[in-house]
Amino acid sequence: MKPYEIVTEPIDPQRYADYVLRPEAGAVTLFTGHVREWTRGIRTLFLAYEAYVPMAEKMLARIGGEIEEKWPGTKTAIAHRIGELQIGEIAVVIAVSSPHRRDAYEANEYAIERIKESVPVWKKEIWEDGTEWIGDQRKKPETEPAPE
Amino acid sequence: MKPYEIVTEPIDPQRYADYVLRPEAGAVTLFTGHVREWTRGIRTLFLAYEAYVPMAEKMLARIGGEIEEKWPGTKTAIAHRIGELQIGEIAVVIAVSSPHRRDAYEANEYAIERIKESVPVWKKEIWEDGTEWIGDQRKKPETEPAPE
Amino acid sequence: MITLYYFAGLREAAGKAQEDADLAGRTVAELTAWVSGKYPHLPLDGVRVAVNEEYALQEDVLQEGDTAALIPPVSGG
Amino acid sequence: MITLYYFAGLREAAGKAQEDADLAGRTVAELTAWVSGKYPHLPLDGVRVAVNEEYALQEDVLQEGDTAALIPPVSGG
Repeated sequence: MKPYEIVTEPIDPQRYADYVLRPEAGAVTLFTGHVREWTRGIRTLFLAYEAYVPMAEKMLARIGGEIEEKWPGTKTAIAHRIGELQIGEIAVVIAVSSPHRRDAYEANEYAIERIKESVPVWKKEIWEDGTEWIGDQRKKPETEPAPE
Repeated sequence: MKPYEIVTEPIDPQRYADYVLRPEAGAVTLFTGHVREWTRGIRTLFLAYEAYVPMAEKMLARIGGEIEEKWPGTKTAIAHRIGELQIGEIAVVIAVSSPHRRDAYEANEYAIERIKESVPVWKKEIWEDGTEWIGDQRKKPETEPAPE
Repeated sequence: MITLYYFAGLREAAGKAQEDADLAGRTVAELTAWVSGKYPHLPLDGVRVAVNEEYALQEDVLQEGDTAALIPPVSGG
Repeated sequence: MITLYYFAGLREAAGKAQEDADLAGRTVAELTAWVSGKYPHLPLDGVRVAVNEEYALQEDVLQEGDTAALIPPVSGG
């Protein structure tokens, strides 16, 4: 396991939580983004992610570095899965530990926001109505992301 | 497993994450509060929690109800462990799932704040300097909580 | 008769976890005064009272068979 | 010569994942214009360019042996 990685196999979130835990950490936040079946009444049948893998891993590590600078004392691990995913499966995991809980929440949310704006990973979805769509998930259906 | 419980055995956080996951959930946040060894240079040797168990479980369930009202579509599970805990062990776990990530972060942080102000659980610590202390953790050492 | 519970530091200071007290018909404020009179050394600062596992108001009246608990400042999490 | 990568919808629209292009010495803006000229149907709206796995500026100049990637709007997470 690398602390910042793109993986093709199912993600075990606990490994990332264990990785960031240290004796001086009082708080661990673990975020998992899952493939969602329903978005505004449209059913997702199939979903696959692709990435520009070396650049994506470099960007994940950079986000981790930004976090350790902004919230000193935190430790972070992030993984994103690519390939075909089933409903409910984990696409992304973010683990952050810190001495105090506030930092662990803030840093974790910062990570997912940064991933969504900068890490070269793309989602391809096939909807129940037959349409297929690649790219910025905020565009369809309407203004809501699917999945997280 | 109950969704809102006081337990005496080690906590497996994944069980609570699994409990809240549903096909319409795109995001799960999992918070774990751990026994921290060092707080402002003072070492914790021993830590035990006690609770007014039936009231504590009732308060945890109420916090879950508040969350489901404030953030519709979320699902929550919370457990607090009592008894003697070792450094690094989990004292509290909070799992929240929601269709969208923002709610999962906010609701999770709301839960820990509410627990810390209202749930009848008490911590007893023995510090390396020999002092013992029970009660509001914000009072010693100085203004900082230990552990989360 | 009501049952009164002591927790954490209050239990250690009172030297007991619970006792029965003849406080039915009295208010929560009167209960606290009764405890304070019986155990003058008890640190009651910031202590809340729960009646039947719910936080109670000072003016709430205790009923026969109630359980009341003295809740020192909590420190879970 | 530089190596040019196409990802996601751009790969599908271009019908290829990568190609070599004689763009050493040209800027990132010129690279985009070259792609747009060769594949007029490519949706280049919101596309960023990465050079050697780092987001590049429009005025950055490509060096012999660089790898450049067209990064459509990302949708991870």
